[in-house]
Amino acid sequence: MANNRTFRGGVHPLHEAHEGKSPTSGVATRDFNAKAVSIMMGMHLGAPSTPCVQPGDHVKLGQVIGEPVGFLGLPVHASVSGEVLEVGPVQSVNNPAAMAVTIKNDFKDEWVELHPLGDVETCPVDQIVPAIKAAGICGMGGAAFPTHVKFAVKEGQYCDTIILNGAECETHLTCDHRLMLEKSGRIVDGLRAAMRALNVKRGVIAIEDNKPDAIEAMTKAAQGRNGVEVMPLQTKYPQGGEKQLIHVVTGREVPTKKLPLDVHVIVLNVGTAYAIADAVIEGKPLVSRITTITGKVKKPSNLRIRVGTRVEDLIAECGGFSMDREHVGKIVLGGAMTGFPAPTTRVPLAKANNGVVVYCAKESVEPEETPCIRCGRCVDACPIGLVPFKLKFMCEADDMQAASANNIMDCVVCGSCSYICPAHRVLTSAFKAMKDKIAAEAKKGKG
Amino acid sequence: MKLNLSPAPHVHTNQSTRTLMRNVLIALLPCAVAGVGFFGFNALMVLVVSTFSAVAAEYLWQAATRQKVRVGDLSAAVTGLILGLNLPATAPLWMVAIGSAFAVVIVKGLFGGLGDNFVNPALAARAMLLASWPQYMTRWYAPAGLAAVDAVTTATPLSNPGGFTTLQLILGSIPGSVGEVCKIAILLGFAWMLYTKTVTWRIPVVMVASTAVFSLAFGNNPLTAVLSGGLLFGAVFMATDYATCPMTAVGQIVYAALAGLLVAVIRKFSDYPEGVTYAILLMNVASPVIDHFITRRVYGHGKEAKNG
Amino acid sequence: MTRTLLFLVSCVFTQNFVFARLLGSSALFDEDRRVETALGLGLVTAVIMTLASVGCWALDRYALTPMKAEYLRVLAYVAVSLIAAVLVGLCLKAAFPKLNDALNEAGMLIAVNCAALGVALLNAEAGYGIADAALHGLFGGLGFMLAITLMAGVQERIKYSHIPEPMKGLPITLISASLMALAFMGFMGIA
Amino acid sequence: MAKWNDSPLFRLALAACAALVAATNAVNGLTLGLATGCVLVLSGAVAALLDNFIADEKGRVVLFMVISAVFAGIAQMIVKAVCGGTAAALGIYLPMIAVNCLLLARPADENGVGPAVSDGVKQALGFICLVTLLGALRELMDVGTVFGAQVLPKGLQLTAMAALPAGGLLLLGLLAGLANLIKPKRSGKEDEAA
Repeated sequence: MANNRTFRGGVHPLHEAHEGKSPTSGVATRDFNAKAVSIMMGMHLGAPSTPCVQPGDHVKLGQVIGEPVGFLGLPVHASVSGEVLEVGPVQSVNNPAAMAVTIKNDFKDEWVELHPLGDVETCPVDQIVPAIKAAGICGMGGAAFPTHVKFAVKEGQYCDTIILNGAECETHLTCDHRLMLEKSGRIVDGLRAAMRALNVKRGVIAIEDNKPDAIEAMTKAAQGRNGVEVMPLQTKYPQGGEKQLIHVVTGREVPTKKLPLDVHVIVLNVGTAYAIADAVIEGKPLVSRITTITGKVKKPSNLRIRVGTRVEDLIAECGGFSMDREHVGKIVLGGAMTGFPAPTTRVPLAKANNGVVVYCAKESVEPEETPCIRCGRCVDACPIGLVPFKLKFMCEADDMQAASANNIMDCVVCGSCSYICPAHRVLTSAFKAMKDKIAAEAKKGKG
Repeated sequence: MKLNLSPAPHVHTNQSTRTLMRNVLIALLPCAVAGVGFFGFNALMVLVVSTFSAVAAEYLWQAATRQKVRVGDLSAAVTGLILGLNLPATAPLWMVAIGSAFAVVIVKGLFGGLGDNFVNPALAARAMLLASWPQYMTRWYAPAGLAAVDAVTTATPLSNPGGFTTLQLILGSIPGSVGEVCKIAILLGFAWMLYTKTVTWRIPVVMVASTAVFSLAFGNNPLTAVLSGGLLFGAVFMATDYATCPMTAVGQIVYAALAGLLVAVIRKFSDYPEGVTYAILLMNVASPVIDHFITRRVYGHGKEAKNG
Repeated sequence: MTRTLLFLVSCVFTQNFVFARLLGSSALFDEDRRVETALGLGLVTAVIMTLASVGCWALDRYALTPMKAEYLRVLAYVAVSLIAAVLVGLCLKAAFPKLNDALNEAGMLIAVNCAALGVALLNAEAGYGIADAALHGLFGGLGFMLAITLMAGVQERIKYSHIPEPMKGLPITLISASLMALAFMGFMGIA
Repeated sequence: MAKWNDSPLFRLALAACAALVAATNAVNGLTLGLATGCVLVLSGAVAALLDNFIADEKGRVVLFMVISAVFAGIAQMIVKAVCGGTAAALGIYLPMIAVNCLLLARPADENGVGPAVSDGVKQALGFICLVTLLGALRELMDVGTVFGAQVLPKGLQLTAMAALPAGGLLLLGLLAGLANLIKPKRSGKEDEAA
């Protein structure tokens, strides 16, 4: 079925290799309970929580081990039952000293006392958002923005559409795909809970048309649920970006420096909706998620892992590297377009890490950056309509005024420009650095 | 196990500057073969000298200014070959070498190398050669296969329209520059570049169409106008030079339309029979202004931002 | 009608005031002039040049020739073009103050007077009547506008080029002007 | 004269650029250079004398322009009388000195006649050399002679482009680049002091 719903720009990474998803898109999810987990306190956007357990304590599955701090704070829960080995800094993906609680798993999976709210269609509406906060739910797509804050609709604002992001436009990742195949009913429950909590009439589940089986499963699950519809979208990266989804599904554009709520839309990842359903129906906190382990591993697979599992345990579970250890070039948490390279294999996974991809040395060699030939491919690829090669010149000249004047702050750091550039110029990370610099400057100016 | 920590994105397109330039070179081959076929050994020497002196000039320039020598990206070879295809087969080889050196060093090198020049190096060099040695640049061979050695000044289709049948115009058995005569070779090259997505269709098609329309308006036969002179070659290989054409699709259409108009005006009113070189040069000069005014709307800006 | 059109093309392209006659070329050397300002300045210069052409023609016709004072011509023409520039400057100050500041910038002031004086002298030399003189002033001014607008665009374009250190600033602008002059030569021979 | 780059080298090149169309051979270059030099020095001196009357900067530029127009008129007559042929060749660029020499001068400084004249002479000499050199080079490349004397073998024409403004601009640009290469460009302020 020809589907022309798409946005301007965008690229097709690894299109010839079915977006690098073929090794795991057909592999059923299986549970994996590691022997020890290190649950970090700063897994969500906002101030890290403060640990409230000491080494030696015995914790139950789902017990609060970190108190929320500040407006964006979220409680952190134990993802396994067992004994707390250590409370201290661990090496995380982008923070060498991330405070974490390490727990030795006693494999009893003894739940702490839970308070479910019952069925999503009948449970009391005003208790849904507090339950979401209590469950420590944040965006699972990669942004890790606390969901209860996203649901905080200020007066004068209203929301008329909730979009579930099932696009999964990143390469290699198939966790959302598997979740939609295996837990389609529970995802729709989560969407309904969110719709009732915010009194929203329309819920749209957007899925890229390279996952026809997921579209079929979700359409069947959405039958008869009022206000829920499934919308297939053309496969193109970054379709799953918040701004692109809102534009394609509702035709609206989020004005610059504004939030989706300003155009009356809220975007949730399907994984987040599933976590909401767990929290409402069974009262369970966010302690586990599906993650895709693929690339140069013997048995690429989708694992339902406990939050805080270390990369080395995941790789061991998938039969270890499929090549000599010395030839491994890079281990990336997330997809190829926005994933973070892991410094060591002892790095624990956070709530928003949706994949571990192992690259061989040849694949991870950075191609040499050659002069820009102004071919305009990056301009065509930019989904936001910026002019990346000019912004790069401004970043090289460290010209902050010119960069802001050319709307660098609107860049969503999706990676399309760096991907498509034939001269292999480093664009996306240069823009990220410049954006952080401008933001820091603005905060310093205001602070 | 030493883990590489280079930032996202971790995959890249397999295209590189080198593959793009190689595709252009491949696209130029048919024209070169046709040119040598029609104009013989001299034409081959012109092409060889122009390509190699361009590459040598770039090598010397980058070495002299202590930059990393990037002759491998074949951009100098493309500039040299395109210039060679733009010259008459009778061109003296010392002049061809000077033209290539001018293109690579003055027009490109002085501005900062690949991508930093604002006019097409081959075109600027051709204009410089025409201004410096007009007598050598307007002597055309009558195409007589490999035997064509004596330089005879015959009229080109532009200077005596109607003197050649349309079939001759298409096949290219007409006097003219080495690369611009055989239209089939040009179209073959254009097809290859479209197939490998090296260039978009916009600029060549709009430019040729606009030339035809304005030629008709000025009372010339549009078909001969399109098939004669350097129009097809210029529109396919020179007007689509990345660094010198506008960035946005609409900008490129305006650029190509105006270029077509200029070709018609120059051919109709000015002394020079061939307007393509100057039309494209002028539009190269105007392209920054086009890019200044015709820009893409950024997502979330402007009045459409609110409710789409 | 086509004679005027050809005259327009000749003044704007073939005998462009900045690239072919190099009158007012000092206007080219302001690196951070925006394209819009260049357009404004160009229009203002066109008006000044037209005023100067008509003024000088009238002065010549009614004052200099009867008094056979050709030697005073240079002084008189400079005075007229200055007056024209000041007059336009005054009404500009009210309407577009920002444009007025750009006009009174060093390089621009000299360029405008240079162009105005140049067109007046050319009119005298070619013995144009009032209509042709005015047209020459106007079309010459449009050519001037096109030249400085294109140069402003080119400056913006090569702002981030990796120009070798000794070539930065004036030398690269001269080379750019030379390439642009080369492009303008395509219209050689029109009228 | 704020933002506009103010180093003497910059002003010299600018004035030479305005004289490019006329200075297509050595003789024209020299004549134009001498005429402009004299007008510059004399106007500078007279302007400095009358300086204390006019306060604001724009007024001073107008004053300078009027004075140089007078001297330019006189210079035109002298050149026409002395060598009519060259005067005809220079065409309107001879009277254009009235405005062009403003490029060379810096009427803004108020420190009396002495420095104004010395600065004027320095700039004038620089201008004469530059324009004559340009004229000679272009003549050499165009017809192979310098000051009319046959240097290159007869009939060998290097490049006809040298006589055109495009060629002149290119030559001047390369010369300016070379000058920067030999004497690395100091910032604007430093030049002011030199």
